[in-house]
Amino acid sequence: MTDHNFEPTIIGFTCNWCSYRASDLAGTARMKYAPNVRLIRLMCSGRLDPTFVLRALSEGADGVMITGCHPGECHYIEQNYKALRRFLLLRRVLTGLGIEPERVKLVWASAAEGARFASETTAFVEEIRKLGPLNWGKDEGERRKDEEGNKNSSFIIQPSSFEKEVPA
Amino acid sequence: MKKYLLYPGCSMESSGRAYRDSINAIVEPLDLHFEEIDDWNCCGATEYLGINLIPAYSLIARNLALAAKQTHPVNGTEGTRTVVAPCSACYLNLAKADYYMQERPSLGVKVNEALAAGDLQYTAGTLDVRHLIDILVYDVGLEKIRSAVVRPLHGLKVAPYMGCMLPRPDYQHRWSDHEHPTELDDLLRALGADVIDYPLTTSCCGGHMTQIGPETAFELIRRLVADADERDAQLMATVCPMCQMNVDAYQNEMNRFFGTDYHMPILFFTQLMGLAFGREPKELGIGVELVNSRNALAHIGVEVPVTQEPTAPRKKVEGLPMPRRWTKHEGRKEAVK
Amino acid sequence: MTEKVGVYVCHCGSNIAGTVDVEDVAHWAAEKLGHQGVIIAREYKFMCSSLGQELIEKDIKELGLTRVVVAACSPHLHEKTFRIAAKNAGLNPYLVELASIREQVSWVHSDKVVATAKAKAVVSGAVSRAIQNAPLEELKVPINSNTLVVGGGIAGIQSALEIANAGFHVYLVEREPSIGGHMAQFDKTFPTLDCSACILTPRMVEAGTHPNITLLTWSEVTNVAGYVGNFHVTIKKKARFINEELCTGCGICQEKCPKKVIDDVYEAGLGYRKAVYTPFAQAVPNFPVMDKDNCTYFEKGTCKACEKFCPTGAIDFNQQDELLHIDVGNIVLATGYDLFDARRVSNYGYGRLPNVFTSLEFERLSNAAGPTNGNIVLRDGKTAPKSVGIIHCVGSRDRNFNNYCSVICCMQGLKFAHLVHERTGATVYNFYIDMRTAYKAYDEFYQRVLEEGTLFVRGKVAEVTDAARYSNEKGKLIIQTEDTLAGKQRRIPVDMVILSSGLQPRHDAKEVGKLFGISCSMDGWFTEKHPKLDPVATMTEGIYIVGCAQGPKDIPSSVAQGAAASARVLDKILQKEVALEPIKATVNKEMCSGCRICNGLCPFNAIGFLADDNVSEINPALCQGCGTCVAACPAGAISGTGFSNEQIIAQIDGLLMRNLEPA
Amino acid sequence: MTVNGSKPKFAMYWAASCGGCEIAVLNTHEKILDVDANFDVVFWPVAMDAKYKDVEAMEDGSILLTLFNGGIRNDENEHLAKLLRRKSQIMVSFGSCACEGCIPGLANLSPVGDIVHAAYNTITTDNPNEIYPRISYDVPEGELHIPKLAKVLRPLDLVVDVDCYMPGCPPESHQIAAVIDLVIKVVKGEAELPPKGSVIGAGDSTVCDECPRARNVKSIKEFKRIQDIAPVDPDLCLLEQGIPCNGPATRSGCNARCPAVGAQCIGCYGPAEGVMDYGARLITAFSSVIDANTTEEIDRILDGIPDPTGQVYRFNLAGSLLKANRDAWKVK
Amino acid sequence: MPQMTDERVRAGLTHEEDLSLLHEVSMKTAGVSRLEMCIQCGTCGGSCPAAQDMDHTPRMLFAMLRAGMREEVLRSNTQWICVSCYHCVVRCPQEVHIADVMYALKGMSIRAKLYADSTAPDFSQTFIDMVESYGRSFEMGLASRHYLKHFPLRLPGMMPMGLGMIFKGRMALVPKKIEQMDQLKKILDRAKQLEMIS
Repeated sequence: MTDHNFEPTIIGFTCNWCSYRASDLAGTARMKYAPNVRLIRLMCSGRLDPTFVLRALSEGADGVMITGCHPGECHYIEQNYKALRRFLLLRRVLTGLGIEPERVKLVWASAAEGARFASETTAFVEEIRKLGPLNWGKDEGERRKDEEGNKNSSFIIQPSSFEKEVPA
Repeated sequence: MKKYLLYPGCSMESSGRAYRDSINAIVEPLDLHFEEIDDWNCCGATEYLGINLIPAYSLIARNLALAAKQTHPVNGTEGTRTVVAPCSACYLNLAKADYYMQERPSLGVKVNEALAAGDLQYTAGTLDVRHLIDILVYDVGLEKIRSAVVRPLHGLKVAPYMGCMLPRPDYQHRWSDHEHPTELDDLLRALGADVIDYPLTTSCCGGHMTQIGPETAFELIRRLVADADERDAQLMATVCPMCQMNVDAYQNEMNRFFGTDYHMPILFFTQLMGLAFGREPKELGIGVELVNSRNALAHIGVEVPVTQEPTAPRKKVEGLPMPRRWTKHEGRKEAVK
Repeated sequence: MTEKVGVYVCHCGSNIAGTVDVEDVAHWAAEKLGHQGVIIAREYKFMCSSLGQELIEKDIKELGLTRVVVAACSPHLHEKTFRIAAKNAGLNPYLVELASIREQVSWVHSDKVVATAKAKAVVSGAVSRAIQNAPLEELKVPINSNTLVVGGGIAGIQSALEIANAGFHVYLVEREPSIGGHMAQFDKTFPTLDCSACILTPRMVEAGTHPNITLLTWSEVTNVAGYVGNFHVTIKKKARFINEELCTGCGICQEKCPKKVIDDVYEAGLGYRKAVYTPFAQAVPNFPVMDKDNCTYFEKGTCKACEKFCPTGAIDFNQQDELLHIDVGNIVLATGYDLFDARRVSNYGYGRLPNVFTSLEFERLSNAAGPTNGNIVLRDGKTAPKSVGIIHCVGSRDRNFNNYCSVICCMQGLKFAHLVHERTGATVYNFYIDMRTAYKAYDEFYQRVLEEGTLFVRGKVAEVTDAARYSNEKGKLIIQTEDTLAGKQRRIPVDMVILSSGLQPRHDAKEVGKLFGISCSMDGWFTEKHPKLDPVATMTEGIYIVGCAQGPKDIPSSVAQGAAASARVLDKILQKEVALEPIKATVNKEMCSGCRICNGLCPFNAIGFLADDNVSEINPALCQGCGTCVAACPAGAISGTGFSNEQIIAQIDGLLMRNLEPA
Repeated sequence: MTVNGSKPKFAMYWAASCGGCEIAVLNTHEKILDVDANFDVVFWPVAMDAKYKDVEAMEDGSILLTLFNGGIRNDENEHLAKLLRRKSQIMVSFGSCACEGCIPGLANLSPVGDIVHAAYNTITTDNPNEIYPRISYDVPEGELHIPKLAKVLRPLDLVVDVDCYMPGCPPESHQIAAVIDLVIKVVKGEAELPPKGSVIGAGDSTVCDECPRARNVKSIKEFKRIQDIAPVDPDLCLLEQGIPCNGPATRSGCNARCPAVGAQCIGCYGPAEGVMDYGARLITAFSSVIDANTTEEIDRILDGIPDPTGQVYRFNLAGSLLKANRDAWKVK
Repeated sequence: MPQMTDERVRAGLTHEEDLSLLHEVSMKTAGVSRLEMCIQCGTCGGSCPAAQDMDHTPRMLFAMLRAGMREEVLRSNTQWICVSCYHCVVRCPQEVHIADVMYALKGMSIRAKLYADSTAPDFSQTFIDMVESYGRSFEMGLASRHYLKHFPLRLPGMMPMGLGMIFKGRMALVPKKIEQMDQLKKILDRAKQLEMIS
């Protein structure tokens, strides 16, 4: 069920030439969209290092939106294809890590598509809202459904006892 | 042996029986195996779509769901995901349902909800819906067909009539062209027939208008028959039972309506294939047409010198050169792009 | 804490302050980001005003700020403004960071609480990022004053002449044997009906004889290296099999050549040329070329008729392709268009029905120097048509083919109507969707053609057929359409149909774009830097696009663009040097292990490989700063200025408010 | 460095790992004699008998050097890690398990309950009554305990402070020998220990640096498993042949042992200097060589890597950003 | 539908603009209709083989849809004359799914009972009845029932053809029924419910 009280936090990566300008255009046109996305400007979607996505997710983002120029329209000729290739492999790896691949979305938006930028943003926020919060950074065991099937919890030490000892 | 799932369609059991007989006669020489979809139902033709959207597509989708169940190999037979429909209207309905269920997912969801009431389900895109002539030209290949010919149709002037629902709307880009496809021409030529340039090859036969607005239909039939006649065709070849029915069964009605006297027999292309493969007219259902083809078929079997295939432009051109003709190859390439 | 950060929150009148509590944002930044180094946070009505800028400059000087964060509008608007302010105060301009709280916050959200919270996050991200910013210096490179113009159509000719007349050298490269382009094929030009050859030929001759222009026809650019100011270009001069030193252009070789070939280029397939030929009488240069693929000698080893008859011994069957290497500072691309292949619209019957012609075919048909000497006749070569239908928008404004409007077809259709009317007296129909006759004297031309009695039918033609339905249609081409203004379907029998075919990007535009490092739009035209304010420049510094290479346009616009690009080139040449954005990638050679994964990623060929050291290297002048290689380096050996990993990671953490506690 | 006239003390411990690290130390052959000659080995369960209580009794900081291998999977591992940290002056995170989790770290993909369940209920386990061992058991001599499992495996430096990291599965013997030499020199005052947090016994670049194979600009249409290619070009970069080789992202130091003999690098030396997440580097490396522009085609090519997560995080999962919420290497 | 005001009627305005019409038709079209993209070029009207018998060309019908002329549109015979030849569909420069829009209009016309001539809707209904009772179409029953009702005078003229078809074995005298008729019924019943909801 969708938790309507849950406000997702989303990091958006935008291309300086298209999607960042599309967001500017959405602003100039006073289009209203969901406030949950915080944007980072890159020069190109090709600059998107998967580390950024992993970092965002590990530091509390519930989703990551990657935006770039439409295929064939890259300001740097073809680097958005490289972003696409990376994105597709990244999603597979995230799936393997137990993260819903829908949490990372790739959107093509040209500098003229302010409306599209706004609607895609809002749609993505809703998708993430449906998925619920991403609790990385919390203990792995808590996230998983291990509690129920686990008859031997005595085996397992509680996370609270698991603090790093810092030398005085 | 290549296996396909067969969706015969209702006409095959009655008005289009000759089509079915002639198909049965050609599968063996071409090494094809058609497995009929169990308990298939009517596709609704063009009627159901005009009344109710979801029931219409559910009706069609039941066939797709049944077919999808039969895609897997059974008892050592080969598996297949290709459904063959020899009737153009059936082909279009099945192909379109599959396509629209993908194009508009909400339709797919509702149709599946309806199917669930009958414990069925269908995932759009599971099947490949294709028409018989598509299989013959692109899977079997003209080469194989040509090599099966024992009685070339030399001297028989045939107007190739594709009809409209086969090459259009063609969401899957299967045909060389929407307006002047060459598949039927090529196939008939492979049988040795003299194929006339028939610009109305994809014009409409009137469809169900013979039933609800005969005057409209008669005019459409007239155009087809008159142009074929004008171009000295002895026979029309068709790929669709509805087209065959309209042009054949209503030709006399049409003649009476316009005060004309056309006699243009129309046969299924598979009947002509059967003849070329040396089968007897009777086993191909020849003779059940209302506009009989006796005179036209008298031309076959008679020793006629090999006629040159009309590859050159129709009218001899002096003066300015013509542009290169649009080839099928280019057509498909463009279409796929 | 090493950096001293100043945060400046702009009200932008009520643009920001109306939705964001700017005072709260400023107080919050000073309080919560103090440990990050924020020593001052101010809000002000208009930060971009001179008073606002002075405020920042004063703080930089008095408080010794080392980083400045301005929370205001989009960086695309005022980043430059604040960078200059910082520079004036002695701070490296790249240490200024903009946080967009107008376009990204106040204008797109309505809830003040939510908007204020988001503004804080955006500021927090900017502060974290700013701390990681590094001072950068712009790179200055000298400009080579030579220019390369690719394509010898009217746009390219114009561009070359402008630069050459200003006293700088131009290399004009043309793929065909002669310059002139499509314009040389036309008979008349709309709307004035000037003779095309009369106005074009003098320009061609001028370009051919200009002391500052090196004309390279029958040549193609095969490689482009380098960057603005310093391009190294390789040009393949295809073998002409004619010694240009010896050839006088007398034309005897073509006269004697026994091999007739359909001329698909200049005659649009409607006429013939010889295997050795100049495409047309006024060709510049006037040397013929030998078409190796069709020459009997090359095919069978005998003939050599041309060699026997050449009075100067200029035929040279042993000539080889030649590679020229030139250095230029700027490049103008004027590569033109291809005509839409009308055979694709099979319902119009081109290629199947003899008397359906394309626009280019008709241009040749109506041209006095064309295959029929200007007689407008059917394909039998003799019969004059009594009725002609001209179909607009063939392959244009059609999602089945090209979505865009080809711009010239309406006027071209009108021109054809006039010519047919004038030369044959035939009845002329024009079938159109919308008449687009914008620009000076164009609509007047429409009026004139109306006056001449041309019949206009508003309706996109459904089909052209030879299947006669009624007796008056026998032997004719029937144009079937809906007359949308009458609301009725019509069948109009005519003798001749002319398809006003649209324009398409050159079939090899994508490859050419790649060669020069520029991109194509969805439709395939070269992409300009800005569709309105910078229509002849491209995203790649030093590369300009003019004429139809940029999009469909008519002759006056092509000429205007040719001249415009020249002005931009001259501006660059006269500046003598150019500053490059300092957003660049660099390879840390210690960490690079030469895996060469980055080598294939750069479309600008900025990444080279030093085999001896087994490391990759980036040429900073070629690097456009996209950062793809930075993101791709598996060893983490490539770093990018302006958008470093540290900056972006810091911004992520900042946006997620992970920087509120001291580390 | 406090030596106090006597030989400095040396300890080595084996937590959640396979024991290969210990074998690697012994693989230094006669170099091990140098250890004996220069150190007083006070604790090394695999080589000598010593009790935990003996260590507990030692003075804090009295051991000069501890090589700690293995990740922290249970409370015993944790106790020993903290204990040895207190007693040691130099704590070396030794081997891939201690540094970044290694193979045992892949267990972090599954909830710990599942792991226990799997261990006692596989199809090869004859345990019809689902009997699990008890955590404690009273015997006449007192209560016996077995260690409790932690919910995830953590690299050593998430539990205690670490002075140096020495990667590898196991660290190459020649690198161990070099480190032993270095420490001896340090003890003798002839050299300085590298700054805290440094990686020792490894290079700064990646495996490609040491790989003898020829490399060109890469562009592949297909990923294949090495056994599916016949023959593998013996001189050409494996990635160029479509084999997902982890070499480009893996720290050098092993002399490219695997690719040199025709097997792809699997990444045991972990990320190169300064890299925040090892898997991300491999994701971008593999995707960068794909020659396709449509989602369908790219997906088809990626299907050639059947387990992408295992491929890019085989050794590094517990040390990755998402699975341990920390930088892979705490450097700089 | 909004009520006409007296002064508008006096001014000669005959219809109230029903701007929901276009959207409604779009929603009832099987695929994505793209109806709003029509540029009124007339390709459809020009292509239509039956345009001569239509009240309005398809293009005009689309203009009327936009103008919100609900009654006039649903009363038009255009959708009923459409022969589904798809010429307009493949030629349309805006890729409007014209044939499917026609199907949607037929359904709306039936529901609103606005069709001028009952021949076509009756034929469809008869056809569907056959399919719903047997699972297959039954040409003999269909043709006889339909002609009897709508073209009784033509029936004698059609007799030779009908007899010919029967004589040549091309018309079955008894319907063929599919085996799982109950399953098909369940599916269609559920589908009809869904149609009502949507």
